[in-house]
Amino acid sequence: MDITFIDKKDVRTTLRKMREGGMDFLRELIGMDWGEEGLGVIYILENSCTHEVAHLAVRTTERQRPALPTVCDMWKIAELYEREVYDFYGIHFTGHPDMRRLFLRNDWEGFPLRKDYDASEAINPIRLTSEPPEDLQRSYEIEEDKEFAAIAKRENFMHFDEYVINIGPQHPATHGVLRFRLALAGEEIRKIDIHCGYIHRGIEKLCESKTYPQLLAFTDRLDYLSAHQNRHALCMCIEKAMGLEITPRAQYIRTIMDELQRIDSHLLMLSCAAMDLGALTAFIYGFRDREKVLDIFEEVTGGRLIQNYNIIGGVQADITAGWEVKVKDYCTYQLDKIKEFEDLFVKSIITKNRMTGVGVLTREEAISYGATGCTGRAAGWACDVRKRHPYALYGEVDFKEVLHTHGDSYDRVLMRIDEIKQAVHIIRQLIDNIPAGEYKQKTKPIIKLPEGRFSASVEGSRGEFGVFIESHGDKNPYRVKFRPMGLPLIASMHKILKGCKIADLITIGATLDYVIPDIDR
Amino acid sequence: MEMKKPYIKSIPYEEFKDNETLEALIKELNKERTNVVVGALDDLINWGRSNSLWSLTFATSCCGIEFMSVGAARYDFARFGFEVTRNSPRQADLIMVAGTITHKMAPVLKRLYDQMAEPKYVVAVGGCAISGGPFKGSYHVVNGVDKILPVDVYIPGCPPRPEAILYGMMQLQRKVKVEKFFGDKNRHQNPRDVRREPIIVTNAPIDGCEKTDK
Amino acid sequence: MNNTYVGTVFGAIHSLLTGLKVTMKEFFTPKVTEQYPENRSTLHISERHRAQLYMPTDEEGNNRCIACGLCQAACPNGTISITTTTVTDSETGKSRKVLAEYHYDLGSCTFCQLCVNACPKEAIKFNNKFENAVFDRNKLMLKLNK
Amino acid sequence: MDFSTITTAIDNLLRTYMPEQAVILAECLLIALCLVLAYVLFAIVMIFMERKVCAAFQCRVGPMRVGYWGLLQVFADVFKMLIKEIISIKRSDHILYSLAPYIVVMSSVLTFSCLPFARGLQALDFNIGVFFLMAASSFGVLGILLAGWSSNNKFSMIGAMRSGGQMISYELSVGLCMLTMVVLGGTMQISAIVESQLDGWFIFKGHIPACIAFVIYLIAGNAETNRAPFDLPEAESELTAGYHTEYSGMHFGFFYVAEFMNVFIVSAIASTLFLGGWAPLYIPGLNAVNAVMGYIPGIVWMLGKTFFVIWLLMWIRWTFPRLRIDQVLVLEWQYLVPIGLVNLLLMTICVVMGWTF
Repeated sequence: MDITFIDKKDVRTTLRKMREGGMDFLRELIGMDWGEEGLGVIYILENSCTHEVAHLAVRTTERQRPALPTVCDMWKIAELYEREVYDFYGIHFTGHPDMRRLFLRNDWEGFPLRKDYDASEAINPIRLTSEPPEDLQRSYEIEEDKEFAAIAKRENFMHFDEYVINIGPQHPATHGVLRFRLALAGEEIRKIDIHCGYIHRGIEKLCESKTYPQLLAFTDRLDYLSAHQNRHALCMCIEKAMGLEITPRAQYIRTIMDELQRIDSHLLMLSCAAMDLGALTAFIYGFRDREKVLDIFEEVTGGRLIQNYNIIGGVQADITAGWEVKVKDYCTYQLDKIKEFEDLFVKSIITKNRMTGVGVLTREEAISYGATGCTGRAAGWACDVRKRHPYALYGEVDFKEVLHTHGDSYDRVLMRIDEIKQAVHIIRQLIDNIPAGEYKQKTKPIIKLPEGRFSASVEGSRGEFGVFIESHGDKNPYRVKFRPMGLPLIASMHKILKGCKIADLITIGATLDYVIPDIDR
Repeated sequence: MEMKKPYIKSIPYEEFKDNETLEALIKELNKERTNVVVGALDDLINWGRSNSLWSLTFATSCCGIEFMSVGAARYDFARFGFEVTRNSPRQADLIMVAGTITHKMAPVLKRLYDQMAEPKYVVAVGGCAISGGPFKGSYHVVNGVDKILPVDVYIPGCPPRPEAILYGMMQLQRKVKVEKFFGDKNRHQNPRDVRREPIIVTNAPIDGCEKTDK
Repeated sequence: MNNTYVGTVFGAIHSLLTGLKVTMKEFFTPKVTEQYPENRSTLHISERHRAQLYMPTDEEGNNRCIACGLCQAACPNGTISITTTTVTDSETGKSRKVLAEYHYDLGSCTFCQLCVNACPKEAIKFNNKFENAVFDRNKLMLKLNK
Repeated sequence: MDFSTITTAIDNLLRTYMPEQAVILAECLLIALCLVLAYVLFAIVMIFMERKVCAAFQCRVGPMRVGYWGLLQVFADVFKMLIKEIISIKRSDHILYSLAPYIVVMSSVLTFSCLPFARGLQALDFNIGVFFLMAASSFGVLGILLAGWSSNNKFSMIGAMRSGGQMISYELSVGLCMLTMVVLGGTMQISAIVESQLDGWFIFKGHIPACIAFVIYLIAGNAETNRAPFDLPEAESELTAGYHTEYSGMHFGFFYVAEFMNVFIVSAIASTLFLGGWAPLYIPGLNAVNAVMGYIPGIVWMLGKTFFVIWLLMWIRWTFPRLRIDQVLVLEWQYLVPIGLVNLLLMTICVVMGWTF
C-alpha cells in the first residue's frame, strides 16, 4: 500500500479536488504517531462507482498543540473520525465545529495512542465520580503566524430551558452502552448528542504491544456478532503481508463460516429489532433459530459466540465428519423459519407503520457518512466489499447484491432478510464442494511482518470491516487500526434522528444495528 | 450442630464447586444460635428470595449476548423464575455484570448498584468482569469489578456458555439460601433511613459555565 | 382498494391475523427448551468446547510438561505462569528444568488456544467442563499439575 | 344456585347476635376481607398464567423449578417483594409518591367489587352499575399520572404523560362499547344485564354490532390496561420502566399486581357484557344440552369465560409489536371511535327495529 504524503497547507485543496473527482467515500481516517516524524493522519478514499482507492497522508511535527485542517465539510463522517483522532492523538482539526473527546472521559489526562503516553494509574485512576458534564463545543483555528491550534469559537450545545434526557449508557434499547443526550419537545427529538466510549477498551493501543497471533483474539471481541469476518480480515491482512497463500480448503471453510456468521448476526438483529419494538415473541423465535447456527459453530470451532477459529495460515481445526449435512439441514430449516418470522413480525401492519419512512438515509448521505453494509445498500448504494473487492471465494460464487431504494428502517429490515437468503444460497454452492487438503499452512513460531503498511477489508455483518497495519519489521505491529462498522452508522444518526419521536429513536437504533464494542474498540 | 446444607434441585450438594467458601459463610452467620421460629421464617424468606432473583438488564458486551440466549427459548431461565429482568435498578435484585467495565463505565456501574434496593447481589460474568480478561493491560479497563462492587459469584468463561451462567445463578441461589434476614447479620450496602438520589436521567445543561482550555 | 379507509382496516386485520396464526401454531408445538440442570446426565456439549485448561496425566499421574515456558510466552494476558525447579539427573549428571507449579487463572483466560497451539508436547488441553462458578475469586486461580 | 341464600343466612346469623350497626360494620369488614383475598388470589393466578401462557407462545416451558411445574413461583416472588427495601427519593413529592400505588390498587379493587361472579355473588350491585364501574376504573389513571409526576424522573414523567393521553382516549371507546351493550340490554344494572342473557348471550343476541363492539372492546380494553401492543407508558425498550421506574419493593408490587388485575377486570367485564357472565350457554331448541349446561355452576361459567378472554388478550399481547404514541391515538380517534359510534347507531337501529334474537 503506497501512501502519498501531502503538505499540510495543500490538504484541503488536494482533498477537495479528489472529492470532486469522484472520491466520495472516505473509507478511513487513521490517526498516526510517527514519533520523530510527527503526528499525522492517513486518509483512505474510494470512488463509490469505480471502486478506485487512493491513500493520502499528512503530518505535523508539532506535538504540543498540533493542528491539521478539517475535512468534515467534505465528508460528513470525518466529523466523528476527527474527534476520534483528537481523542487519541490530541491533533486539533481547525475548522471542525465540535472538538470534544469522543471516547474518553472529559477529564482524561493525555492522549493514549501517542507513543509517549504514560498509562500509569496515578495519572488516570479509576474515578467513581460522575463525568463532569461537558456541553461546550469548541472550534479551533491556527493562531496567526504560528503553527498552534487556538480556540476560535465556543458554543453551548444544550441550553438550560431544554427538556434534556439521557438514554443510556445503561438502557435496554441502545444495544450496549451507548449514551444519547436528547433535547425533547414533547415526544419529538430536537437535538441529539451521542456519547461513545463506555466500552472503549483501548484495543488498538493493546495491539501495539502484542505479537501477531495474539492480536487475533481482539478482533473477535470487537463486533462479537461478526467474529469470524473480523478475524478473517485480520488474518487476510497478515497473510497478505507475509505473502502466505492459504489452501483452498481453508478458503472454503472461511467463506462458509463468514456466511453462517452473517446469518447469525442478521437473525440477532431481526430479533432485537422485534424486541425493541415490543414483539418479544418474535425475539424469542429469532433466538431459537439462531441457536442452531451456534450449535453448528460450536461443533467445529468450540465456541458459540467467540469462536477463535481463523488463524494465520488457515483455520484452527478441521471440520468434523457429518458437519456438512448439519449445515445443509440448517439451511433448509432457516429458509422455512424466516418465512414464519416474516409473517409474524416483518409483514405485520404495526411493524410496517412503525418503520416505513422512519429514519430515511439517502444514497448520497449514506456515502458521505460512509454507512456501509445493509444500511448503505438499503439506501441504494452498492457498497458490498464482496463485490467491490472480492476476497476469499466471493469472486467465484454466484450471489446477488440486493439493493433497496428507500433507505428507511423498513428497507433495512428487508435487506437483512434478503441477505439471509443470499447467504444460504452461497453456503449451498460451497458446502458440497469443499476440496480435500490441508486446513492450515505451517507458520513459523514467531511471525514478523516486513516493513510497510498493509490493509485488508471484508464485508462484516453490518458493513465494511477494515484492518490497517503499519509494520516496522518487528514481531509487534507499529500501529493497528480497525475500521469500525458502527461508527458511521452512529454518525448518520445525527442526521436522521432530528424531528423523530423517542420511539423512532429505538426503531432507528434497532435497524441500524450497531454493536457498541465495535464502535468503541 | 449439623450444618444446614442448601438444596438445589437436580444437582447434589457435593457436586457443586467451592463448597468451602459457602460453609465458611454458614459458620460465620450461624455463630449465635437462633430460635426455631426465626429460623423457619428465615428459611421461608430465603426460599422466596432465592427463587425470585430478578436481574437488572445490564450488559456491556459479548457476555450480554449469551445472557440474552439464557433468556431465550432454548435455555429459558424462566424455569428458575429469573425471567423478570427489570430495566429499572430499583426493582432488580441482582446485577449481572456481563462484559468489560471501562473507566468511563465504572462510575455508571457504581451508581446503578447504589440505586438498587436491598437485598442486592452482584454476579461477575466472564473474564472481563472478573479480571479484565483479554484487556487486562489496557489503560481504560477496570481489571475486575470486584474493585468497585462486592461480587457474590464469579462465572468464568469468555464468554461463559448459557449453562454456565445458569450454574452461576444456582450458586447464587445457594448463597442466598444460607443468609439470615433476622438479626441484622447480613451485610448492608445501602445506608439506613436515608432518602436516595433520584435516578438522574440527565444532568441539567449548564449555561455560561465554561472550563478554560488547557 | 388498498388506500381506502375500509381497505386499510381490512388489510391491517389480515396482517394481524397472519401474525396470530403463527403464534397459535407455536402454542401447540412441542417446546424446544433444554432443561439444564435436570438434563445434566444427557447434556451434549461439543468436544471442542473450551471451558477450562487442564493437564492430561497418564496412569501414574505424570504429566508431559517439560517446563519450556512456551505457553506462558504465548499467552496474551498473563493467564499462565509457571515456576520451575532445577533437578540433576542422577545417572547422567546433567541438570534440567522441571515443572514445579503450573498456575492458571481461569478468571482471566480468554480461551484463545494459543497456549495449546504453542505446546510442543501436548501437555495441556482444554476440556468442556463448564461448571466453574465460584464465590471466591481465589478459587479461580488453579494449579494444574498435581 | 343462588348465592344470595348464603349471604342472607350469614346476615340473619349475625343479626341474632349483634345490634344493627355492628352487623353492618361486621359485614362490611367481612366483604372487604373476602374481596381483598379474592383479589390477591386472582392476581397470583393471573401472574402464573401469564408466565406459563407467554412461555407456551414462545416455545419455552416457563416456570418449572419452584414447586411442582413451577406452581409456587409467584409465591416466591411475593415473599421476596414483601421484604424488599422500599426506597424513598430525594426532591420528590413524598406524599403523592407514596400515595400513587395505593390509588392504582384502590381503583382496581373498587372495579373488582362490581363484578358478578355468580347469581347473588356480587359485592356492589345497583341501578347504574355500568356507569359506576367505568367511573371507578378510570381513576386509576390518576395514580399513574401521580406516580410519574412525583418521582422526579424524566422517564417516569414521559411515561405518565403517554399513559394519560392513551388511557383517557381509550376510555371513550370502552364507554361506547359498554353503551352499545347497555342499549341492547336496556339496563345499567349489572345483575340485570346478566339475567337477561340467560336465554342467549348478548354476543349472539346482538349479532353483528355486538361482535364489532366486542372486538373494539378487546382492543380498547387492552389499551386501558397498558398492555402490549399498547404498553407505551412502561415501554421497556424506550423508557426503561416508564412511570414506575423509581418504585421498588411492594410499591412496585402494587403497580405490578394492579396491572394484572386490570386485565382480569377487563376480561370479566367483557364476559359479563358480551358472553353472558355467569349465565350458562343457552341454545334455543336444544333443551337437553341446555339442561346439562344449567348444572354447571354459574361461578365456573363466569371464571371460565373470563379466563378465556384473558387468554385471548395474552395471545394478542405476545404476538404484536408496540405502537407509537401518535399511532395509538390515530387508531383511537380515526378508527375505533368512529366505528364505535356507527356501531352504536347500528345497535340502536337493531334494537328499535327488533332485529335482535
